[in-house]
Formats: sequence, C-alpha cells, structure tokens
Amino acid sequence: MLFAVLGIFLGAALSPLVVRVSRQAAGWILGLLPLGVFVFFARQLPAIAHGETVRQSVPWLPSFNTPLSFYLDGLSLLFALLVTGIGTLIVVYAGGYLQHHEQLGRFYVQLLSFMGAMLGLVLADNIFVFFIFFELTSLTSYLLIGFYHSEEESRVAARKALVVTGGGGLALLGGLLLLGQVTGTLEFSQMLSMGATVQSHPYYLAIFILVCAGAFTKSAQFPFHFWLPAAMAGPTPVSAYLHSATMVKAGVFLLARLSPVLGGTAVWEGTLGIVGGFTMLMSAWLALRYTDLKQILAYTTVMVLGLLTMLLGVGGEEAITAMVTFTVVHALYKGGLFMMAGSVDHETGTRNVRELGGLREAMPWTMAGAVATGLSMAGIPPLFGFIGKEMTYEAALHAESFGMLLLGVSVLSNVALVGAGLVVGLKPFIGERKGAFTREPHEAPVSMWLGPLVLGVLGLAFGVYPALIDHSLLQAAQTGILQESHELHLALWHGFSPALMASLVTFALGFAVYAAWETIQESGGMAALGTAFGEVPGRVFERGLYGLARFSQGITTLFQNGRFRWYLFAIFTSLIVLVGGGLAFEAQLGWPTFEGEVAYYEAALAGLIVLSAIVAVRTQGRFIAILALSVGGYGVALIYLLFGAPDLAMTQFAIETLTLILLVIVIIHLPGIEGEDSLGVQVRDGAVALGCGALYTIIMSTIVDVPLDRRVSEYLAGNSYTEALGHNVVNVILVDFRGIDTMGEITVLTIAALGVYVLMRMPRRIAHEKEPEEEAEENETAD
Amino acid sequence: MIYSLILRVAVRLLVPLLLLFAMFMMLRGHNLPGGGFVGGLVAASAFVLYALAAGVTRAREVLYVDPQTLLGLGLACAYGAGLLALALGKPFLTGLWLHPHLPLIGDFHLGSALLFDLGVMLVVVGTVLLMVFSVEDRLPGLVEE
Amino acid sequence: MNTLLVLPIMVPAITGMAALLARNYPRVQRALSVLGATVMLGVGGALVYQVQSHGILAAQMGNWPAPFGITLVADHFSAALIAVSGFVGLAVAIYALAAIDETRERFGFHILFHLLLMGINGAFITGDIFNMYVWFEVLLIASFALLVLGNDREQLDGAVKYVGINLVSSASFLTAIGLLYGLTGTLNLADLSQSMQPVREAGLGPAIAMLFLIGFGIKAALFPLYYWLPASYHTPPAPIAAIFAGLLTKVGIYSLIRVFTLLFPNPGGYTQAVLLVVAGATMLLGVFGALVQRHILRLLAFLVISAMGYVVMGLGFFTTLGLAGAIFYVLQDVPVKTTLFLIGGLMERETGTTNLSKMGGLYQHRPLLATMFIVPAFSLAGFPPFPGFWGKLTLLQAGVAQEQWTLVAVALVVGLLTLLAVAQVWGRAFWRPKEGELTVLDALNTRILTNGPVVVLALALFVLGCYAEPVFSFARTAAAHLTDTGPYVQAVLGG
Amino acid sequence: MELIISVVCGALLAASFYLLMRRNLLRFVIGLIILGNAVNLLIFAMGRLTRARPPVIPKGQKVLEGAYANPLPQALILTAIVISFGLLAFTLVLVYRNFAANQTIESDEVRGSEPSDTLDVYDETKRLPA
Repeated sequence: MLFAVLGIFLGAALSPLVVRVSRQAAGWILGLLPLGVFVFFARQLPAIAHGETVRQSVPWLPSFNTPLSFYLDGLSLLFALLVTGIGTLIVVYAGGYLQHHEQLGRFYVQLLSFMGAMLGLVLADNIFVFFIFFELTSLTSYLLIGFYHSEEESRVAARKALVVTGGGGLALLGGLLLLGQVTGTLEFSQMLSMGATVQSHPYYLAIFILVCAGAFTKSAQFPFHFWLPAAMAGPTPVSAYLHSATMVKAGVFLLARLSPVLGGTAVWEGTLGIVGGFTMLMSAWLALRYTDLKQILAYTTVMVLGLLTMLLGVGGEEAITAMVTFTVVHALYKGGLFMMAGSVDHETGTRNVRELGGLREAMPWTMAGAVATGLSMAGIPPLFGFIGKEMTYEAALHAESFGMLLLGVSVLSNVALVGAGLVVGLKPFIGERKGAFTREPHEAPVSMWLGPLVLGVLGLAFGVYPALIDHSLLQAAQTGILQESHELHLALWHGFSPALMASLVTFALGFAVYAAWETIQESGGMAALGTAFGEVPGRVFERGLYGLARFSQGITTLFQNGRFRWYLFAIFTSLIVLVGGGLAFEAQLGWPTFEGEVAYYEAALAGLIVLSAIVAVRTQGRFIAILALSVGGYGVALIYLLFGAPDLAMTQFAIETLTLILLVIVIIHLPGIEGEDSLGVQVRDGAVALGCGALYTIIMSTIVDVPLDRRVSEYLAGNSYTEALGHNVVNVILVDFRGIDTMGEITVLTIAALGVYVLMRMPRRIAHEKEPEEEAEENETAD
Repeated sequence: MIYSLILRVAVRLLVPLLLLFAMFMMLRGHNLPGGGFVGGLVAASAFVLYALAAGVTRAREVLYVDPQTLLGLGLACAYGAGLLALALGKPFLTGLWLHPHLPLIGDFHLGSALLFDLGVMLVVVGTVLLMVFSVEDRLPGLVEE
Repeated sequence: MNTLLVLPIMVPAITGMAALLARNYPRVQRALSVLGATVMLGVGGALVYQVQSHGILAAQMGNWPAPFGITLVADHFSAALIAVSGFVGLAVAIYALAAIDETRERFGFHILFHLLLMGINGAFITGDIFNMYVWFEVLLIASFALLVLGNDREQLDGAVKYVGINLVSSASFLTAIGLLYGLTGTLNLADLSQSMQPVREAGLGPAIAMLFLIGFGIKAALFPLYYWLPASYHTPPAPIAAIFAGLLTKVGIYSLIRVFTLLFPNPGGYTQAVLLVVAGATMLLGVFGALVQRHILRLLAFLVISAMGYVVMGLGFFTTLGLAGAIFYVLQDVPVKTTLFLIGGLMERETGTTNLSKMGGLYQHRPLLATMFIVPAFSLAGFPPFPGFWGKLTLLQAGVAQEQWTLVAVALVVGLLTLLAVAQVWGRAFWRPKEGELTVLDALNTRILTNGPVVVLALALFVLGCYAEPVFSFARTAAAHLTDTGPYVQAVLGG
Repeated sequence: MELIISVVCGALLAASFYLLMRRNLLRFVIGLIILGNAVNLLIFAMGRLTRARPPVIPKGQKVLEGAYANPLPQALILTAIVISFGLLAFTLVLVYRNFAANQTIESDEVRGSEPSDTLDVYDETKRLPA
C-alpha cells in the first residue's frame, strides 16, 4: 500500500517529463499508473471480502509515535478502488481535454498528487497520517481549482475552497488530537473498538463537533456547501474527479470511518440526519435553478453528499447498505456526467443547457455515455442508480425514528434529482439543435468519450447484475463501517414493496419536473431559493473575508501606528504592568532598613546627579541639556571614584568627555528642542516614567537589604595575582577571567565605528519604486 | 584660530608625549588603574588634537594606516591572544606568560594578556579615529577651505 | 572539545576580521565570506554530532573553573541552533554574492555579516548571562549597521525605531542581570540555577523574570513589544532581511527559553500566565498585520511575529512536549523565514516591485520560484507535509495535554488566518497575470547564485517535512535537557 | 548608601524613560545617555558599595586583605560603558543622518518606513481581491 501511494506521488513528480516526451500520449501513459494501482487493489478484494483486514506499518516518526501506517478494510478498499479506477479514466480524459494547454505538465503534477493524497487518506491508519493526506487534498485541490489562474473567478473559487476546507481541517485536527488523547492510541484500527470509551468521555461532544466541522466543510454540507459549486471554475477533469471520487468524499469517508467510534448517539443521529437531510433537499432543488451543466451537476453532488451524510446519521444495516451502494452509484454517474459536460463544452463552446440540443448525431459516443450515466442519476431501472435509490427508501422505511419524515425528504429530493438527471443526461442530445455554437460540434477524441462510456456501462452492468459487487465489495465496505458483518444482497426487483411505490411516485413527479423544467427554473420560488442558498452563503463568506481584512487593518493601525513614541510608551507601560504584576504577585515588600552612615558630600553628590537629570528633562535649551548631562555623568564618575573604582571613574570620565564632544559636533547641525507636548501628554508620560523608576527603586532597595554572596569576587581577587599575574583585579577580570567579554566589547566598538562610517560616508541610494517628484525632492535634500 | 602658531607648536610637542603616556597607561593597566581602553583613548585624543591643529589630511598622513586597518589589527591581536593558547593545546584565552629578565626594568612578565590589551588599545584608537574622520567635514574648521 | 566550542564564535570573528583587513579586495572578501560560512556550517555539523554522541559539552574559557570564568556550553538546543544558523548563513552568503551591490560590499557588508553571525553564535553558545548580553550587543550593533547599509530614507527611518527600541531592550536585559547578580552574586547560568534561593526568598522571581521577558521579548518580537520589527525588516536588501528574519528573533526566543527554563521554571504561576497571554496575542496580532500588508517583505515581517507566538506558547506550557514543539518549531522556522525573505527578494527582483497589488505573473513565468515558494509558505501556515506542520502539531498536542483550550483554539484560528495570508500572496503575486512584462531574466550565473540557495533551502525543508524524525528526536532530547536541568548544570559545574 | 543609590537610579531611569518618549529625537538621545548611566549605577549598587578600597593588590602582596570594593561589577560596568558608548555614537550619527535625509528630528514624523497605506480591498463590492 505504501508503494501504491508513493508510486503515485512519484508519477506526479515525473509527469512533466512524460508530457515533454509525448504530449499526445501523456494521458494514456500516465493513466497506466493509477490503472496498475487499481489492479493491485482489485486483487485484494477476495481476501477483504472474506472479512480480512490488512495493516501495514513503516516506522516514520517513532519519537512522535507516528508510523506510516495503512489499514485496508472493506471501506478503504471501496474508496481506493474508486480513487484509482475513476482516476485512471480522468487522467486519460485530461490528456485529451488539456492537450494543447501549455501547463499540462504542471496539471498532471497536481492531479496525480491529488490522487495520491486521496488514496493515502482513505488508506491511512494513523490519525496524523490521515490528517496529512486530508490537508494535502485541500492544498492540491486549491492548485487544481485555480488552474485557470489568470481568471479572477478561478482564484476566488480556489481561495474559497482552500479557506473553507483548510479551516475545517484545522478543526478536525483539534478533534483528532482530542480523540488521540481520549483513546490513548493514534491508530484508527485500534480506535474502532473503543466507541463506548469515547462516547462516555466528557470530551465526546467536543470531539464530535470538531470532527463534524472537518467533515462537513470537506463534504460541502450546509452551510459550507458554497465552495463546491464555485470550485467548478477549475478544469472539467478536476471537477469530475473532485465530485465523483475524491475530496468531497473525504468528509463522508471520515464520518464513515469514525462512525463505529462516534456514531450511534442521539447527537450523532440528530446532527447528521438534520444537516444531511437539509443539505440534500435544498441542493437537489437548487440544481434545477441553473442552466450551466457543471453547476447543475455540482448541486446534485451536494445533494448526494447530504444523502450520504444523512444515511450515516441514520445508521444501521439498511442505511449503511444504502450509503455504500449510493457511494458507488454516485461515483460512477457523476464522473461520467462531468466528463460528458466537459466534452460538450470542449466541442461546442457552451455548457448552457438551454443552448444545447440535438447533439446525438454529432457526438454519438459521448451521448451513449451521457445517457447511461444520466439515467443512472435519475434512478431509472435497470441502471445501478435505481438500486441505490431503492436502498435509500428502504433505509428510510427501516429507520428507528422519523422514518416517514426521512422518506418524504428523500422522495422530494429524488424528484428533483430525476429532473436534473434527465436535463443533464438527455437534453443536450435530443431535440433540435439550438442557437449557433461557437464551433461546429463533432465527436470528441476517444480519450474523452471513453470515460463516460466505461462508467455508463458499469452503471448498467451493476444494475442488471448487482452480484458483481454486492457480496464482495459493498458488503466488505458495510462491514468496515458497522464493524459487524451482515449479508448484503442487492437486486433490481424487490417485489411490490413500499420502496417501489415511493420510486414510482418519484418517477412520476420527476418526469413532470423535467417536462416543466424551464418553467420551474424561472419561477419566483426558485429564484428565492437560488438567492438564499445558492448565492448568499458564498457572499457572506466573501463579505466575511472583507470584514476580517477591515478588522485586521483596524487592529494593526491601532498598535502599529508608525509613531515611535507610542511604541516606547507601550513598552514602558507593559514594563509597569508586567513587572508591577510580578511584584504584586509574589514579593514581600517592607520598608527597607537604612544602615550605615552617609557622608554629607555623598548625599550632595547624589542630589546633584538627580538634579542634573531633572534639568536635562525640563530644559528647552539643547546646550543646557548637554551641560546638565555632563554634570550628571561626571557625578557618576565621582561616585565610582569614592567607592573604590578608579578604573571605572577614569573610563567614565573619558567616555563622558568623548560623548560630550560628539554631541556638540552633531548638535550644532540640528535644530533646537522646540515645543513641548500638551500638559496631558507630559503628565501621562511622566507618570509612566516615574512608575518604572519607582519599580526599579523598590526592587533595588529590597535586594540591597540582602547580603551579597561574594564567593565569585573573592575567587577572582584571590587568584588575580597568584594565577593571572596582575595586581589590578578589575583589569585582570577584563583581560583574563572574562576576556571573552572584552573580545565581544571591542568587536562592538569596531562595528560601531564601521556603522558610523557607513552612515556618514556611504552615498545615499534612491529606493526603488518612488514617484518621480518624490525622487526629485529626495535628490535635493540629499547632501 | 585653530591654526594659531602656538597651538601647532604645542601639539608638535604634545602628541609624542601623549602617545608615550598612552603606552604607559596600557602597560601599567595590568597592575594599576589604566589599561588598554584608557590608553587607547589617550592615544586617539593625541591624533584628534593633531587633526585639530594640522588638519585631517595631515593627521591621516601621520597616522600612516587607515583607521579600519587599525581596527582589523586590533581585533587580530585580541583574537590572536586567545587563539595562541588554543594553538598550544590549552583552553581558549588561557593566559600565557614569559618571564624574561630585562636589564633595566628587572623582572618582567610578558603575557598574552598584554597582547590582548594591545589589541583593545588599537581597536579603541581605530574606533575613535574612524568616527572622527567620518564626521570630519561636520567639524567646523577641520577641513581646509 | 574546548576548541570546537570556541569555533562558532571564532570562525565568523576571524572571517569578519580578515574581511576587514582585505576590505579593498572585493574578490578576496567574497571568497573569505563563502569560505567562512562553509567552515561555520561544518563546525555546526560537528557540534551537533559531538553533542549527539557525548551529551552536553562545556568549555571553560581561560581555563578558569566555572562559575568564576566564562563557560561556553553546547547542549542539544544550542548546538542545533548553531548548525541551523550555519546552514542559512551559508545560503545567504552565497545569495548575497549576487544580490548585494558593490557599494555595499565596499562599505563592509561581508565584515558586518560575519560579525553578526559571531554575535548570534556567541549568544547561542555562552553559558554566562553577562556574556550573553555582550553577544547580544555584538549582534545588535552589527544588525544596526547592516540595516542602514545603503542609507535609504526608509532604512534610516526604520533604523531609528529599530535602534531605539532595541536599546531599551538591552537596558532592560542589563538591569535584570544586575538585579539577579545583586541577589545571587554569580553570573554563570548553571550556577545561577542553583543559587536562586535568595531570589525566591525575596519574592522577586516574577518581577525579575518579567524584566528578562521585556528584554528578550523585544528582541523576539512578542506582543506588545514587537513594533520595531514591521517598521524595519522590510527596508534592507533581501539577504540582510533574510538573515534578520531567520535568526535575530530566534536569538531572543532562545534566550527566553534558556533563561526561563533554567532560572524561572515556574509552571502554574504568574510567569506562565503572562507567557501564555503574550503568546496568544503575539500569534493573533502578527497574522492580523500580515493580512493587510501590500509590501511583500513587510507582510512576511508580520508573519515572523506570528510564528514567535507559537514558540512562546510551547515555552509557556513548561512541559517537555511543549518545549520539544517549541524547539522543533524554532529549528524549522529559521530556514523557513530565511527562504521566504530570499524568495521575497527574488519576487521583487523579477517583478520590479515590492507592492503585492502590482505584482503578478510569477507562476506563469517563474515556475521554479513558485514551486520554491510553496514549501516555506505553506510550512508557515502549518500545512503538511511541510515541517511547520510538525512543530504546530506538537505544540497543539502539548496544549491539549495541558488542557489549555483557549490557546489551542487561538493557534488553530491563527493557522487558518496564516493560510489565508499565504493564499493571498500566492493568488496575487503568483497566479494573477501581470500587466506588462516581467523584467528580463538575470544573467545565468546571477540566477544560479540567487536561486541555488533558495532551492537548496526549500528542498531541505521539504525533506525535513517528509522525514522529521532525526530533527524531531533531537528536539525532544533538547527539551528533556531543558526540563531536567541536572545534566546541564553538571556539565558546566562538574561533579 | 545603597539605598540612596537605589533612589538615584530610579530617578535617573524615570528621567531617561521620560526623555525617550519625547518627540524630539535629540532628547531621545539624551535619554539614552542617562539610561546608560542609570543602568551602570544599578549594577554598581548591586555589587554593594565599599568606600575607597579599590580592588588593586598592593605591590608585594599576593592577595587582597580586608574589605575591598567588589571588582566583578566594576569589570561588568567597564564593558557596559564601552559598549553603550559604541551604541550611543552610532545612534547619535543615525539621528543626525536621518535629519539630513528627512529634515526632521521630530520622532512623530519618522515614518518613511511605515507609510499609512490604505487597505487593498474592493470597497464597492466589499470583497477582498484574490
């Protein structure tokens, strides 16, 4: 399994090469890769059908407890087959569809990565491995949806998909982390039997909500459904693949995978049933509102996703049977129909159903595939779609509660689906040619009609002879979801059951809808529906992004307002808050004891220093300020001298003088200190500054009460002469004990000198991107 | 006023004295207050004085090397003093000492610390001079019209 | 062993010094620069190898026993950071050969660059808190000089704020050192961690910790102290901005983690609460800022801030898992940010503008650049399979284990917003077609010099994302040594 | 005396912080100089004060006897003084240079690197461009 996934990624990496070698045959060549993987999985079928499961684990991140582990049971096998099987047809199809596109190579890289990600997702056993592939599908689908990147519409659609599914993914990550925390394992296969533990845990509700957020966004459930119809801005092969077998199925797959763990509770049934049911009903009818083939198909996908979600919510043998059956049904017809839509678009230049008609002669093969898949979508016997629908009705009828409600919703939705199926599958081909196509329609190349045809034939074959898959694949998948084995038997003819009655009603109403489609479409009710559920959610989302940007701007200009003084003010305020908080939190402050004598000249010196600082603060004259500064500096030097630090005093004296000279040199070129701030600002800043100073004084006075541990100093003084041959301990510390400090210090000096040199001597450079006037002005002020 | 004759003559005498004093400060630093830093400042001030008296161009000529070279050499001395120990297989910055008996001065301790201090001094001289030379044209009267 | 520990400081020091002496010979300077950076990478690798096989290494400078002299210590955390900084240092040194003009070279770019690395490595490897201050100043003044190299108006304006605020940071750091010394009488970090009793008795732990937080927090660009960063990081040329973004904030965060784990291991207390609040606010405000920028490098600068929030969150949990996440996050964030800024520079070069509103066409015309952009950008958004994902995942797991729900939620939301910010850049600079032509391609050797390092960095990140085990287990060990400081103390003080 | 120095330190820090927040960058620089002095004094006080006993071993003796001023903080301050001189010189020239480029030393007007950009959105349709 590992090699299957890696192989596809490898194929992705190599695909530009293949395209470069042979553009025409690239689709066929690259199609062999998923085909091979499909065969590989198909060969696993007998064993899996017997109830075996395969687990493969390769050490990957042992210190994170995350192996690259895969788990193959019926559920993952079903999806793996869909991913690779339909994937093969899509790859072939894309070769024809995008043959002349200059970025075909990049397209294949993205498409095959997408396939690999989806395959990895359905096979993953470790939850983090699962999540990685889950997010990878978001990323690759982002690139694919935005493939026609020069159109803003495509970019907006891609962004929508990325943010919605990526955001859901993050919620899912939270859920998975909690799940891992609760179960103590990171492997799905071990979680499957821990449903009871999880469901009785206080985190259950949080896990459920987060997982649902991930699944609903990915599987386009209301109210997150809007990204999916928008995503049709991508190339048709992408839409076909995305809708039929990948991406959107990831959410449903996730719910199916976790249903033994999370399912069966009232909240599970209620949430999935209501959200799924509502999504199904809403989107089925919404599909009738549109005339674009791809858009109609997109909404019917949402409808099916709703249905699948609802069935998972209902649970139980019948519902899960219906769910796995419908998954296959849908994958087959939706893939085919999208490809057909692409072919029609490709050959006629329009996807508008109203402008299409009478293509039966021009495009016979395409029509064959389209009709077969379209009728399957409409659920007409003997196609597989009919069985799927029957099973749905059976499930509704067998539901423990709200059975009739479920049936009603299902029938109502399916009525619309019948209409939509016929509109899409039949309408473009029958009747008369309408309008003038931008190009003369003729049959698409074989690579492009092969897919719909194969899928149509399969739909027919499974419908007529469901035993092809029911006992093996579907039953195994059902077992995978339910974690218990039931005999699964499908048949076209069930006898005169209530389900059949419902089907007949559905047909009758469905045909009526088809007949009256144009009227229904234009009706006010549909317009309202279209606005409310088709446009508003997407618009709300875009508006949300706008609001987010505005909000971000507001908060950014609040803090990062470009005013240097404000920055410092904020920093000093934080100092007061944080350090003051720290003091308040723990310190035991008392009045400091005042020990020792203070000579009068010492006190006077201290007073002088403070006074000089006050003068420096208050004065408006720059030279007075400098003078005060120097007095203060020399005062500090005197303190050093008084308290046994002649080296310090000497240096301070020298530095103070040097600073004074530098200041004078520079200041004579600068304007004076004019203007003060308003009194309010002065008081505010003064309060903050005094607060900071007070905090320091408090901390210092607390510390000086404690005797100092002088062992380090004593060692230094003791070894200064005996070991380092120097009488001046301070100097020995500088050049020997802490010589590396001094090394850093002279490096600082060197760099400072180089910096001054750069500042003063390096010619001004004009920054890029200046307006011409501004540049001229710059030149004037430049020296 | 800066080019007054008296100042020029005074500076002629003062500069060598100051340089000598600087060396003295550096050398005695290990035992008495002083050291490379203060020594460097004194030496630098000698050159600054000279520049004030004779002009920056002259001062640069007398200095002979670029201040940047002084910086480089100073760093080389200081780093070298540390690396010397490494080369001899001792930990970085370990003090190394020679004890030659010099005829006039008597017992003398010649150590890597001295080389280190010399490096500090060179860097300080280089720093101050590079800064001063960089801002030279902002100094009134420094650059000859 | 002693020699190896000195080399991270001395190799760039000697390179810088030699470049200073050779300042009139640009070719020699360039050769020296690349040579020095290469040796530095080797030293980093050797250091990681030695630490991996022998555990924590310590060297006493001048052969003075700790805590009396200065000790250099390489534990897993610092060794890994030195190796990573060697890696990005080399990449930037090569990129700079093409992207730094001759005037800047003549005015000391190579000298300043290596002395900056000297300061950074010194801060990583020192085991003495005052010595750490000295290295901070070395890297700070070197960054000042690099920042103004060119004297653009924007550069000068940005530099005033950068310099001013960072000097306040240094002052806060230095006062904290002084106060700590006043209580303990020692400066050696390991010794300090053994001598914190008087600090606790005086009840000054939280207050002094907060002073350190202010000092380091300014350098690490945390809320509410980060203002200097978006004001300045976008002004210098891309290689300089790249090394700033890659390494400077990391030095702040490294010191924060080092000091807080060694001296203030205070889970559950005031310090922790502050750290967590700061972390959340930093993450949010950084990404909010990024959402509204037009200037590509400025946008990235805001994302630098946001990433720092994640790391502080890991520290704030004070668990081994949280620290492992923080360390892994830092280690991958260094190349991520460097790569992004280098790419930002290339984007500017190719489109002739820094303004996102005017950029475009890069996906169409520069597919290699586009591919390289995806790796660090989506890594930043925490998307798998890029390394940022693993960092974020670990941090989230630590958060869940600590039941810090608010922060976990904030981290997830910030991930989404980062994703949006990255998608905006991608959509507008890469996907959207550009009006008018792109500028003509550079000469081939220029392209190799600029694209080569970016490709190598991005590939390394991709590989790290796909196989994170070696780095991750290293980070775990590093974190274990941070929560259990015994081996560190023993390595330094002996016995 | 330590207590007095503590008060002096607090006062100097307050003065310096106040000056840092003034709108004239020259006063900012003056604030920085005071800040440097204040921090050095703080470290000095933290080493505790001893009057008139420099830590210099008299000729002929091998160790210091009796009380002597704590040498370690002195060494630290020496390093710090020199470093802050380097930084200060750079800052001063930077302010000057910024004045030469922008003709202002008002800190409120230093925002060439942070222009007040308008937000890039479609205001009519209330959307974010992609």
